[in-house]
Amino acid sequence: MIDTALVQGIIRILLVCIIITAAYIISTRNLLSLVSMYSLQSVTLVCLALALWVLESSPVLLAIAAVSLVSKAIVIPYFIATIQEKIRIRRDIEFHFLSPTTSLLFSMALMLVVYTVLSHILRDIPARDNLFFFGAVIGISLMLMGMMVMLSRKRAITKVLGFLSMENGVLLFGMFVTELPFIIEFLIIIDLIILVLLTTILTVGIDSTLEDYHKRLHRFRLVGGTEERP
Amino acid sequence: MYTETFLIAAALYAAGFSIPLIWWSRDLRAVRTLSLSCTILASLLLGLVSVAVLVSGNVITFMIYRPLAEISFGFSIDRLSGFFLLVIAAVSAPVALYASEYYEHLEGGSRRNLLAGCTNLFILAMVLVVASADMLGFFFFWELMAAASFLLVMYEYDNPGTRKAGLFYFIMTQLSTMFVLFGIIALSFRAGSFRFSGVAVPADPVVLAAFLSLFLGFSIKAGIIPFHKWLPYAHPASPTPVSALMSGLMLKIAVYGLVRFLLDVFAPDLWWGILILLAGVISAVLGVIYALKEHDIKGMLAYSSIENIGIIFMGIGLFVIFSAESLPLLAGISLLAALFHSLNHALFKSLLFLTAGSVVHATHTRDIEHMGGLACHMPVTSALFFTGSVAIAALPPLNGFASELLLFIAIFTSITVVDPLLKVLFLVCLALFALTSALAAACFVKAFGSVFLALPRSPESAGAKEVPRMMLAGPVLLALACIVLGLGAYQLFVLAGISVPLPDMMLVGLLLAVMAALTWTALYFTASRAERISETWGCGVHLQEPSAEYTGHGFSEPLDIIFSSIYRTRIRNERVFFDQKNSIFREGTAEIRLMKVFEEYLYLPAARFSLASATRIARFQNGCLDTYLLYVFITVIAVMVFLGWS
Amino acid sequence: MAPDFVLYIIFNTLFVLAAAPLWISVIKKVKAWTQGRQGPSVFQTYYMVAKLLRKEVVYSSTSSRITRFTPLVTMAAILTAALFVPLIFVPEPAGGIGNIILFLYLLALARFFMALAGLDAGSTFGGMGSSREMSISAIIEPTTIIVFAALAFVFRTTNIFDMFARSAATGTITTPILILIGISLFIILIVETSRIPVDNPETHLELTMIHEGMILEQSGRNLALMELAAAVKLTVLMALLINLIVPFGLATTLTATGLLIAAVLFVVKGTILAGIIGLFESSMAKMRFFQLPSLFAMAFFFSALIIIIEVFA
Amino acid sequence: MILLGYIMAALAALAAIVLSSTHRRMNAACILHAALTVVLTVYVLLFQQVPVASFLIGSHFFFMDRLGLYEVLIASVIFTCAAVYAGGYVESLLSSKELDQGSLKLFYSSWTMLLLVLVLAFFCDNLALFWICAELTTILSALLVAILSARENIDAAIKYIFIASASMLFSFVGLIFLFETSRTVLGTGTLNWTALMQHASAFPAGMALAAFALVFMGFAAKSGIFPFHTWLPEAHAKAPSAVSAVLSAVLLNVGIYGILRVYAIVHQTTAAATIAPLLAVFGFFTVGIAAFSMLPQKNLKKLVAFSSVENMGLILIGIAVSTPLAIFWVLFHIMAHSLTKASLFFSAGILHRQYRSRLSTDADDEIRDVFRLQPLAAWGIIIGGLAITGMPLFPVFFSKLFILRELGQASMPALFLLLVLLFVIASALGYFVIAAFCRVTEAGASSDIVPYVTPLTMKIPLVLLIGLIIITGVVFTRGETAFFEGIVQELRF
Repeated sequence: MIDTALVQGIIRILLVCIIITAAYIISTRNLLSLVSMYSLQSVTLVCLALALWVLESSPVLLAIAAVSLVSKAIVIPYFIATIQEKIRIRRDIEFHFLSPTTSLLFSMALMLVVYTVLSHILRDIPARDNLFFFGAVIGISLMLMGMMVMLSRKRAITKVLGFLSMENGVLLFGMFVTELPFIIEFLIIIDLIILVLLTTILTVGIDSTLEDYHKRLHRFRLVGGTEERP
Repeated sequence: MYTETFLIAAALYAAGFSIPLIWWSRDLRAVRTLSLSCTILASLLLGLVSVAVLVSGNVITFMIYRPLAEISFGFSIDRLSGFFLLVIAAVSAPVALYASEYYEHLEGGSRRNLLAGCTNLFILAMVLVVASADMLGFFFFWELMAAASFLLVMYEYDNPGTRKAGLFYFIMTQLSTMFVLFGIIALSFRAGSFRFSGVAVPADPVVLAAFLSLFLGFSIKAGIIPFHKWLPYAHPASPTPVSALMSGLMLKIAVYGLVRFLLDVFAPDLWWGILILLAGVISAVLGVIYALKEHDIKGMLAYSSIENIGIIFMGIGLFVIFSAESLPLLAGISLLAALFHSLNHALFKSLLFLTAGSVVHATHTRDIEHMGGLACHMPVTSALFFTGSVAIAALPPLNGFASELLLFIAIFTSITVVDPLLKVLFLVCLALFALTSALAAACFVKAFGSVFLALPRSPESAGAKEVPRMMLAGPVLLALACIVLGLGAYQLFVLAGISVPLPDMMLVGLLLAVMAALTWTALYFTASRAERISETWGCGVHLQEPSAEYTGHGFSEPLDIIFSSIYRTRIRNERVFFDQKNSIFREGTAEIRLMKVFEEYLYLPAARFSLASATRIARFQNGCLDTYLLYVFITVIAVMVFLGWS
Repeated sequence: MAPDFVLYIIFNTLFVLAAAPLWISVIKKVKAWTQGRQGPSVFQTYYMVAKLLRKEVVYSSTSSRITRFTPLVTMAAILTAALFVPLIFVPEPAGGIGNIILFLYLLALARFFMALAGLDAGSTFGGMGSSREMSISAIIEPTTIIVFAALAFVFRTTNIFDMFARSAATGTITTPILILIGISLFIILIVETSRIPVDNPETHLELTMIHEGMILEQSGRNLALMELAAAVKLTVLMALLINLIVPFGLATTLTATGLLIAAVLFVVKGTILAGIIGLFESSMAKMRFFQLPSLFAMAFFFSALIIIIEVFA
Repeated sequence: MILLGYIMAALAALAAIVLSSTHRRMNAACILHAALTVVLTVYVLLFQQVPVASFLIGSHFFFMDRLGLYEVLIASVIFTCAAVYAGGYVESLLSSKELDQGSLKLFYSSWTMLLLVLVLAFFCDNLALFWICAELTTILSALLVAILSARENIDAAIKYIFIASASMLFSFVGLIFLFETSRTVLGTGTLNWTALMQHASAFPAGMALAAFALVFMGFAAKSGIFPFHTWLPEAHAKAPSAVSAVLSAVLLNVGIYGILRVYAIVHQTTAAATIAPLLAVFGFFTVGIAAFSMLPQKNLKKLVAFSSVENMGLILIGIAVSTPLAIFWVLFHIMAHSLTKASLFFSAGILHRQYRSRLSTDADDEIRDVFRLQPLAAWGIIIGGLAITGMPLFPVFFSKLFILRELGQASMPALFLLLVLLFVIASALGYFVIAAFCRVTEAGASSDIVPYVTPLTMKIPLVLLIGLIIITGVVFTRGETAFFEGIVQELRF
């Protein structure tokens, strides 16, 4: 079999890769590269699952890897890319609350916090491999970074990507901390796909940022279009 | 036997409530009459039960509904409850009689059915509050009473004044509910259940908090200053029978609550009594001072209610003080005074409200400056209002005097026994009490004088006609009750087996009658009987004009100036000049407005402050998804930090 | 009711009716003397009442039944109140007659009717009189009640009969504090009977008048009743003062000689008091209406002070 | 097998909707489905041994206990009423072109699916499965919110999805924690509630705390707890009123249900001492923010929505107190709130139809002449308002009273604070209703408002619900009490 230490080294590298993709997602303005970066992240996740499978040889991990590859690395990115074509948005320039640099710094701080917190919480769990702990920290951090993407970007479509990256974080965390029954994992993925489908469909209706049409709301009087108020 | 009678009475009220609901869309007089007949019948039965309880001293206890271990609707009618049931019965029957005619003259079509129904619900709720055996039932029906009365106040909802009244009433009611609920819950820990059972430790902070909050709650409901503001808004806005019920009965329910809790639950401290006494005195004096200045006839009566509630609270305060000083005899007299005054006030205030309603009905205005001269047009109403005025001005030999006299006697007697410091307090209270009752007399001279005497001051007033017979029948009963209770006060107490140091008012009345008869006889035989009708002598005035008469405002002007520090007027004076040096006057406006001190310095700032802070807090919801997600994010991090830290 | 008491009622009422008009004239006489005039006869008030009784009554066309009833009710109330203050003979109190608060409120009843009658005709003078009367009576009320409370405190009773009986038993004033109370009572008397400096009973058509303004519309027998009632009220209040401060000679048992002596003594004492009132009035000027509250406040603090001294002493 | 009955009914209704062409038929299918759900639930309650250990796919994924049945009963009753109501309401939406004819099928099939998913969610034994069902309810209900072809609806739906789903992800992390905890304690990991309940007392406190705190955040977002409530007033205000009623009366319960279940587990560990204050703090903030947001509120549906937030806060406080009596009354309050809130939204919906051109989104409502135009809805709002502020004869009175009492037992200052907040809320409601309902056109002036003829299908559910409210407020049967006590016992409080 393959050397455990080597696999662990690979896992470490992959984890760092994931963080790098997340950082890229936070800071990039180009939507198309955002989607492909998400796709890359998912692929990394799949690789991680495979690597873990090598370590633990649990069939569930393999199944997860397969499902994730199909759904997250192929179906969803493709779908989002199609939608993007439809609404003809290429860039998401505006940021809210956090500028890209701040978010990067902030996410580093967050990772530290998550590290402390998790080490505090997981002390009750019988000692696990240091690597697994590291994976859990990365998972939660990925979630929080995804959340930061959601709240700092204005376009709904970017928010969807943020959400997806959060979900990746959950998956990562789940893989490292424990192993859930496959049926659950599978259902979650199904659920996620529906969610993303719906959200992206809804965003089609919104060709501009959410803020913009707040200002224009009064134009959309439902009936009879009364006069506009100054 | 009594239980059944009571239940039948309650069922009749309930029937009176539901009958108009069943035919809610039929604008028929018969429906309302049927509903109000139920009220009258039920009140009669209730009166019987309460008299039986009062005379026999038996306690009627029964349980009607106990769905859960913690929830039970048990009733227990002891003498205290019986007394207040009597008050309710005595007032609601005449008021219903009056209403059966009055409601027909209101606008609103079939909405009047609802009015009649809710009137019944309101009375029923009050009856059940008084009869409830535990705090839970008390609070349940207390809330029901609040809800029913609120609906009644809002009857003329399309009137802008009603809107303000409803708002004030609703918010103050909720405030009262809040305090009462807090008190009840706090007590239920100490007592272990919702029963009215003794909590002996007055020093216990929970008991103390319970007392204070109950006191506040009842004060708000009773209209003690500074929580009185809803009264002068709600009473004028609501239909007359409703004002009569609210002023005559609902305020007494708050009094009942206070007395019930003080008697059965608390072992009061001395300073509790002082607190109640001071609250009473302040309300009494300020109430009557504001009443003097009011020229809305129902508003004036509302302020006068505040005054009378103040007097009742004084009695209760004295009761607590004397109990704490272990002077049981004086305590008994004070409590008796408070209770007796509750009954009396219920009677004469509903009498006054009903007759005032008749006047408003006849003249279509509530402003006493637009009335006048009604004594000739509405002789019976004027006689009834006069009876009420004499009673409320605490003049012998009517009932208002009898109860105030009891209170006077209690204070007079106590001065020889209590501590020096208490003596000084009592003297101050005594002086203010005397002032109150003298001002009340002035107030009702003004009211009766401006409404009924001299020349009519508006065409409506000149064309007023006496109201229909049913609208006289109710007040007549009340007036008779006032007279009987006044003259027979001593005998009634003897009959109830209570010895009080009250003068025999029957004798005084007799003496008055004899003196009047003798004088008349003497005049009949000695004096000239020639009479002539002529114009009023006006010092050479050509023709007497209504506009030249003394108005209500003019009447109270001297007192106005004397109490100017309390009234707080605001003077606005704007002048425009022709030149720049402000020496040639061109035009100007000036206004002297009476400030509503409590409203402007207490209620409105509080409302404004809470609205401003609410607007600030509502900015939290700014409609932007990013912000919302930020909240989530911050919370997540906070929770995580909390988890790592704990 | 004891026959004693019935006798007392008859006797007291007759005596007060007979004696009352005297003091009014006496005061007038004294005032005239001080002004260097001769003044009317001391029986002038009797003549006036007799003459008024023979005159016709004129009612205003705008007046209601209030005007018709008021003289009768006022007279009845004042006479009943007079029963509460034994002038020359103190029987056992019965049925609460003599209650000091009831006494006050009977006077208030009379005032209530008078004030209404003042408003009834719609004349400006009447209205002004009523308004002022009610205002003044309201603000003097705290003083009155404090003084009466002081009396009740000193005598440990709320019944005037008992007070008189106790002071009559000693013959002189029981405590020195009563002198101070007497001064307060005197102020109350001045206010209640509408005398200078509060009111001017002499004038009929000045803006200062109060009591006279209220009864301006009364005429004939009604005016006679009002005047008589005012006189009775004066007498009763004087009797209260006299029998508390200088009670000697007050009869406590029903004997003819005792009564006679008491009656004579009362007339003498009353004349002296009336003289004092006359002198007092002559030496004072009518006060501005809105300065009255400060006068009353003074009276109030004076009375309150008495009680506080008594309480803490 | 009963569960299959529920599923079959839903599928049949779904098929009927897909096949039918008229609005009337789709509506009828929905009504029938909901009514059938009611019947099934009542049948289970009356004739089956509860808890029914269930069995779909032969595993421990589903079961029926009293709490689940109770929630399903509430949900199905509300759905029945709302489906009837929707008949008239959607007709009106169609005629005013607010809803496309084409969306009709989508609307009704999501409606049916929503009920099915809700039923499944309440019958989940497996918490992860419950989580998935809860997620699905979010998606389906967001679809219902977004169904109107207006941007603001989409906006509201997106907010709902993002906030709820993002928070729910944390909730899932919490479930992973729980799973891991059970694995360390039991050897094999499980998320079955019944299994967890059995062994909960052995769980380490730190892990239990972390698991609960994370799970709580997700379900708090579902049930509109501060600061996750932000989606709630907007979604409730924008959605068609039939949907608002369902959102407020049923969907919020999903979150509370989840919190209750998980809390029942951690309640048995020592972590309860830390968690209860945490819950109480969230509860107080929720009530507080609701109170002060209601005060200056000018939009009726938002006001009612904030009132839901307040009630969720109250329920949370009740859970935090966690005495058996408190839980008893929390359960009662859940029902009381659902019924009352649904009736309020029904009334608000009628008013919305009446004043639709004026009652636009964020602008002030211009309600006037309401008693002349819509007397039933006006009375509905008044009665509902009185009911939700806890006036007697209505069920909220007792539940509120006893929750407050139990809270007072724990802390008097907290009780006072809560009472003050409740006072502010009642005042805000009163202020709004008085101000809005007293607005009338002068007798002489002509009003340009055309009365909206409220169809019977919108009136009947309203009247029915008000009747139901009064009955539940006054009548307490022994069976009902025993049932609630059974739930409390199941939850081991």
